[in-house]
Amino acid sequence: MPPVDVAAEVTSNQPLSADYNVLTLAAPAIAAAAAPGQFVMVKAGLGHDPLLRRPFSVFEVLRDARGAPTGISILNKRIGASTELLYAARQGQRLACLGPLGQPFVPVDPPVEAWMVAGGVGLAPFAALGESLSGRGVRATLFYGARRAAELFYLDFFRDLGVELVLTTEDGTAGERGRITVPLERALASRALVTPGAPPMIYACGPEAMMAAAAKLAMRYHAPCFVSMERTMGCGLGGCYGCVVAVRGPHGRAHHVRSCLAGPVMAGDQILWD
Amino acid sequence: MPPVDVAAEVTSNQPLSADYNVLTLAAPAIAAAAAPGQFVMVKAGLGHDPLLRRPFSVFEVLRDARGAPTGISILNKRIGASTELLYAARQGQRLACLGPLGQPFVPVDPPVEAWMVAGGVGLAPFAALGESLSGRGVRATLFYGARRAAELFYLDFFRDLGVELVLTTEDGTAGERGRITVPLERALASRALVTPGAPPMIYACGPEAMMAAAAKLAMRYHAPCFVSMERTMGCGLGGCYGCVVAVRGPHGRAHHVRSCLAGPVMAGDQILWD
Amino acid sequence: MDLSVRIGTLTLQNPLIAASGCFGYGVEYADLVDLASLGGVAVKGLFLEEREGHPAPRIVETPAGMLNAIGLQGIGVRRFIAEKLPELRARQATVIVNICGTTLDEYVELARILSDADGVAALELNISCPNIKEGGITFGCSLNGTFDVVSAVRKVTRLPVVPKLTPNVTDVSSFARAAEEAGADAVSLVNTFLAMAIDVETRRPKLSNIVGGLSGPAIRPIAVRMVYECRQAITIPIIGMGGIADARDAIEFMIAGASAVQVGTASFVDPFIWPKLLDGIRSYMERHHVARVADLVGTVDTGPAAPERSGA
Amino acid sequence: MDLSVRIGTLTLQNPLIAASGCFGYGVEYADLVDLASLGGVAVKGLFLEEREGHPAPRIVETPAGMLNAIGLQGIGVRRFIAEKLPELRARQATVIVNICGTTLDEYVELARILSDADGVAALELNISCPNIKEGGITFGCSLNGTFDVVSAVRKVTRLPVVPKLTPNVTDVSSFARAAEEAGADAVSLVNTFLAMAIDVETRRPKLSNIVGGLSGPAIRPIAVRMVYECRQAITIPIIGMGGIADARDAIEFMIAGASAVQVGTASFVDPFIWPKLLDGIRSYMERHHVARVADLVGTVDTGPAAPERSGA
Ligand SMILES: Cc1cc2nc3c(=O)[nH]c(=O)nc-3n(C[C@H](O)[C@H](O)[C@H](O)COP(=O)(O)OP(=O)(O)OC[C@H]3O[C@@H](n4cnc5c(N)ncnc54)[C@H](O)[C@@H]3O)c2cc1C
Ligand SMILES: Cc1cc2nc3c(=O)[nH]c(=O)nc-3n(C[C@H](O)[C@H](O)[C@H](O)COP(=O)(O)OP(=O)(O)OC[C@H]3O[C@@H](n4cnc5c(N)ncnc54)[C@H](O)[C@@H]3O)c2cc1C
Ligand SMILES: Cc1cc2nc3c(=O)[nH]c(=O)nc-3n(C[C@H](O)[C@H](O)[C@H](O)COP(=O)(O)O)c2cc1C
Ligand SMILES: Cc1cc2nc3c(=O)[nH]c(=O)nc-3n(C[C@H](O)[C@H](O)[C@H](O)COP(=O)(O)O)c2cc1C
Ligand code: FES
Ligand code: FES
Repeated sequence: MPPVDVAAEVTSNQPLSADYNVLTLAAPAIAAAAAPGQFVMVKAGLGHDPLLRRPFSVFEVLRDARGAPTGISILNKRIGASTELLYAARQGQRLACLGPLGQPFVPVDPPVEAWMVAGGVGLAPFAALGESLSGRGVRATLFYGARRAAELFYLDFFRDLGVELVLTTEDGTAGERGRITVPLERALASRALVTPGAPPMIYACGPEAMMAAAAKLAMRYHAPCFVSMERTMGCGLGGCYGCVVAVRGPHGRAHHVRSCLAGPVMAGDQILWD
Repeated sequence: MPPVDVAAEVTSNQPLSADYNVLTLAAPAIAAAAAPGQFVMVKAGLGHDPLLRRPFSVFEVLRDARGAPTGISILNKRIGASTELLYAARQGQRLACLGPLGQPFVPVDPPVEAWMVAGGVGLAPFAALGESLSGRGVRATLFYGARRAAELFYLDFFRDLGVELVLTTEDGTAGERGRITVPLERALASRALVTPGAPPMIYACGPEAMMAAAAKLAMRYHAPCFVSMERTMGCGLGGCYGCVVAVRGPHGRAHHVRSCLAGPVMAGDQILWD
Repeated sequence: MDLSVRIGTLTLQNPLIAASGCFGYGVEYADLVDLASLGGVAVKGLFLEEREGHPAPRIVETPAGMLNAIGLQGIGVRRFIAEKLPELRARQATVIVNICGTTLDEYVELARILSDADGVAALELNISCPNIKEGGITFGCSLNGTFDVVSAVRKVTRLPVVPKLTPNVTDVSSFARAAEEAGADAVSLVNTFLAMAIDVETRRPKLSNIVGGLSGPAIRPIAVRMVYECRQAITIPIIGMGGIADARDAIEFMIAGASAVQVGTASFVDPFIWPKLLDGIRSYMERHHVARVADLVGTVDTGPAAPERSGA
Repeated sequence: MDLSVRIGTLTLQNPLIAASGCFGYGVEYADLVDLASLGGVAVKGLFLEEREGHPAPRIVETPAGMLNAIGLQGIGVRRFIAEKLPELRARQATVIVNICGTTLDEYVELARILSDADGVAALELNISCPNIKEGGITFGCSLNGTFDVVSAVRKVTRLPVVPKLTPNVTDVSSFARAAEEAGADAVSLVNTFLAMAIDVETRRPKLSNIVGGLSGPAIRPIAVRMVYECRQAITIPIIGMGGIADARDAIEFMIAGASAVQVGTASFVDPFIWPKLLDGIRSYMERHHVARVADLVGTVDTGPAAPERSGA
């Protein structure tokens, strides 16, 4: 189905911290079509400043009492002009929202296990993915790192889905102190000892350095790995060639692919991490 | 007192029609200093589009129960980007508001009568002026023209002040059909017959053609006349020279004066109407 | 109501063209936009060969505009003809191919190859890409270069030839004149403005290519002025662009002197902009009793009203 | 923390200058802004004689920018010296006088008169006003003209001479070089971009003068690029401007190569912007351990990171 553009009503705006909030948007058509890992392009503000839409992962797919899709939510982190406006969005306001766009995560089925690796706002695609995995009966773990305990969100949501949690914070206020790739590596190593030949599927989203580390660990331990790449996007539709990621090309050369079409979810071992 | 810049909270937004609304702004310092006919420069929206502030007449000076000034209101007519945003402003929002600025109306005292001539949103300076005149015991009349009955606002407000009303609408849905300068001329003519030598003070605000007509009528009947000129303003402070009005210069030549400093209220007989 | 526009021997059904580099090869939008309903589709700039372009970051937003330094990534003319043109033809798109060369010979060869291909309506000569040294900008910034490339291409094709001019010059109208003298059927203007943004935290340019091209509403008033200047200098049609974001903007360009317009950046913000633009133009024409869109072109009224204009 | 900036023999206490034409004669702001706290005040462009300028409308807003065609209304140099300079001196403003002539002789005479006046810190030669034919733009768009006017003024004054360059040229850095060779102490850039807006309902230009100059955030990326280019071409200081609206923007210009900056349009939006800019620069310097603001100038790091930069 081609993406649709909806003047989506903001049905709620839930602040999670001084920088993070969750916006729920009424957009049944997008909700009905969205798969975990896909994104929407949202226009914040009227007028030409800010000008372009911004990409946001589909965080949750919202449903009514009978299970019919009614909208989506996005997990927003305030870092600049558009995310500032979305942080301050008010209920009743309408936001142009185009989607769903891009390649979703490739799902797995039992007995393969799924390990989600999230850094900061990189949690965004994993609420929907976690739900989908739990629906398929896949055993899932969320490795989730943030700066501090107060920036670890939705933990109960994942617990309720039966997702195991491995947490780190930079300041040590929750979980292990340090980077999330440290427990990830430990887990991969110990698993390789215990059940060699049955690697988990790794899904990663977060800062590029984190994803690169996760992808390289996955390669080292022969685990498949998909990452959700973040690039500045002009159009989200393949029109501008602004969002490219360098991948291994046909003849071993670097090749630029548009992450809005070929991604944002891409195989970690295909990317030329620099 | 130099003007002040206030991050004024919108304390209410009262729509009057599909295009007009009244915004009340918490701005005690501006309210305390403002005189009828002065204006404020308001920034609508965040970001750089729209970019510049926009000038608005001080409509009402708001006071608390003990009469202390608490803020001002502006009468806003939606015609473009900024006035659109101000039409949609929400209670609790803050707007940068600089003022009071410019030359106010020169007041009169009894027995001189005051005739205010308003066209459309040109009503804006006359609520405050009407109040001030009524406080001075001046007999006042408001000649007020609009497109249709539904765009004649605040009539009871003026009636309560004891201001006499002469109304016209373009479509004849209230008052006389046609232009407000028609009854104005009639009134000037009949008054000149009845009480020659005691002309009223004429204050005019509205479309430039209306003000030019009023100023010329005033000259013909030897009545003093002040008009509130409308020019696109860059700064409101004399910095940009964007807002000039051509007046009779020292040697009979055209001279450009900045309407933000020398106006917006200017003597009608000094202006070179084209 | 007649919305048609003539560019040399070509008649566009309406004046709205998707701007080169802002609409992929057109096929990306085939399921979203009725390609046959557009006046034209200017496809992404093509070299003879495939190119990978610049690394990311390639775009950065600026006030009411954006910078891009894509570096003309592209599949090359042969793959374009084999892989994209058939679908464009099937969708009945009016295809304007934007071509870029390093040398005069490359432009000529591109023009030859595309003239033999089925379904190409016109050639837009990109001699104005600010992002790469080889993208013809050496031609586009020299009057002789502009003249030479246009006349060389003119000799080898019957397709309408439309050089696309750079705004990064002192007097764009002299370039329009050189293009006209060399036999161009129309000129396109403007390409993007050479510009730059620096991340003050890292002190590094925000684009991998250091500099890039500014497009979007920010540049519209400069582009309108250039169209107005060129309208007075040449008689061939002008395809105007630069920051058009609604029907009023498109009409502004036409009144300034553009026979047709291209829309780029604004179609990123709203990919469904095309029918809105067309409706807006139609209702403007109704409201103002304009029977043919061509009757709007260059009608800006600079007449009386400003006695002191020369600066008293 | 050292915020001082050297322009020839002149030391500004900080890099923030009110841009010419955007701050009246300075005295208009004397009760709002502590004039002594600014690095400098560039007053409105002055001719020898009084001028009435263009009729209204003189300004029109555009996306993230504005057009102006004031037409250099002004009181002339003698009234300026008699009526404005004393107050500026009393307020301890560092006064940069922006001068405009129709002929070379006029620039020379203006420079002579102002060199004899008490309280003038520097001369900014406006050879770039896009709004009037006589405003020196004929000098500013020709390399010889630029060289001639700068060297003529240089001969008659000991004040720092700062020609203000137009961005409406193909290669601004060649003009910066011409200015340097002619003995300029610094160059200012950019003046506004020649631009235009049309009211589609009336089909008339929105400015009485038809065309005007574009300023404001819209132009910032182009202006930053020009500062960056000039920094590589000359060794004298650059005073950068064009769309600066906050401390980050000001720092961006300095990193690109500007020793000092001017702010115009943004001071219309926020007349109280000056202390905010200064605080922002100070806290940036603290955060980044920059002891002297001069250490920021031209430090843009275009180093490694972009292997495919030349356009593979
Ligand atoms: C597929 C995809 C999904 C995303 N999902 C989410 C999500 O669910 N929640 C969320 O909060 N964010 C998400 N993002 C990131 C989000 O799009 C950016 O945070 C947003 O564009 C910033 O806009 P802004 O106007 O607030 O900041 P800007 O003012 O545009 O930028 C602020 C600063 O951040 C830098 N910057 C902006 N965008 C990017 C970028 N994409 N990559 C690197 N640096 C950048 C700018 O250069 C600037 O320095 C996603 C991005 C992509 C590509
Ligand atoms: C001293 C003064 C007091 C004012 N008081 C009020 C008031 O109390 N209430 C009120 O509603 N308005 C008032 N105005 C007018 C108000 O400032 C304009 O309506 C406003 O600037 C329009 O902004 P916008 O962004 O909505 O429209 P824009 O998008 O800026 O403009 C929309 C259209 O209107 C034209 N336009 C904009 N401003 C003007 C102007 N000043 N003169 C002529 N044409 C213009 C534009 O060219 C454009 O075609 C006053 C103006 C002045 C100078
Ligand atoms: C991302 C991007 C890529 C572009 N690529 C090309 C191109 O390949 N060839 C070309 O002639 N112009 C190219 N342009 C310029 C546009 O066609 C157009 O001239 C310019 O963007 C101004 O129009 P706009 O403001 O509507 O975008 C590109 C512009 C953008 C934004
Ligand atoms: C209303 C207005 C008047 C101006 N007048 C002059 C002038 O007299 N002399 C001059 O050199 N520049 C003049 N300029 C240009 C500014 O000094 C400055 O170069 C330009 O506006 C870019 O800076 P900004 O974007 O911060 O405004 C004027 C600009 C504006 C907006
Ligand atoms: S965002 Fe435009 S091509 Fe991907
Ligand atoms: S509005 Fe700037 S001088 Fe009057």
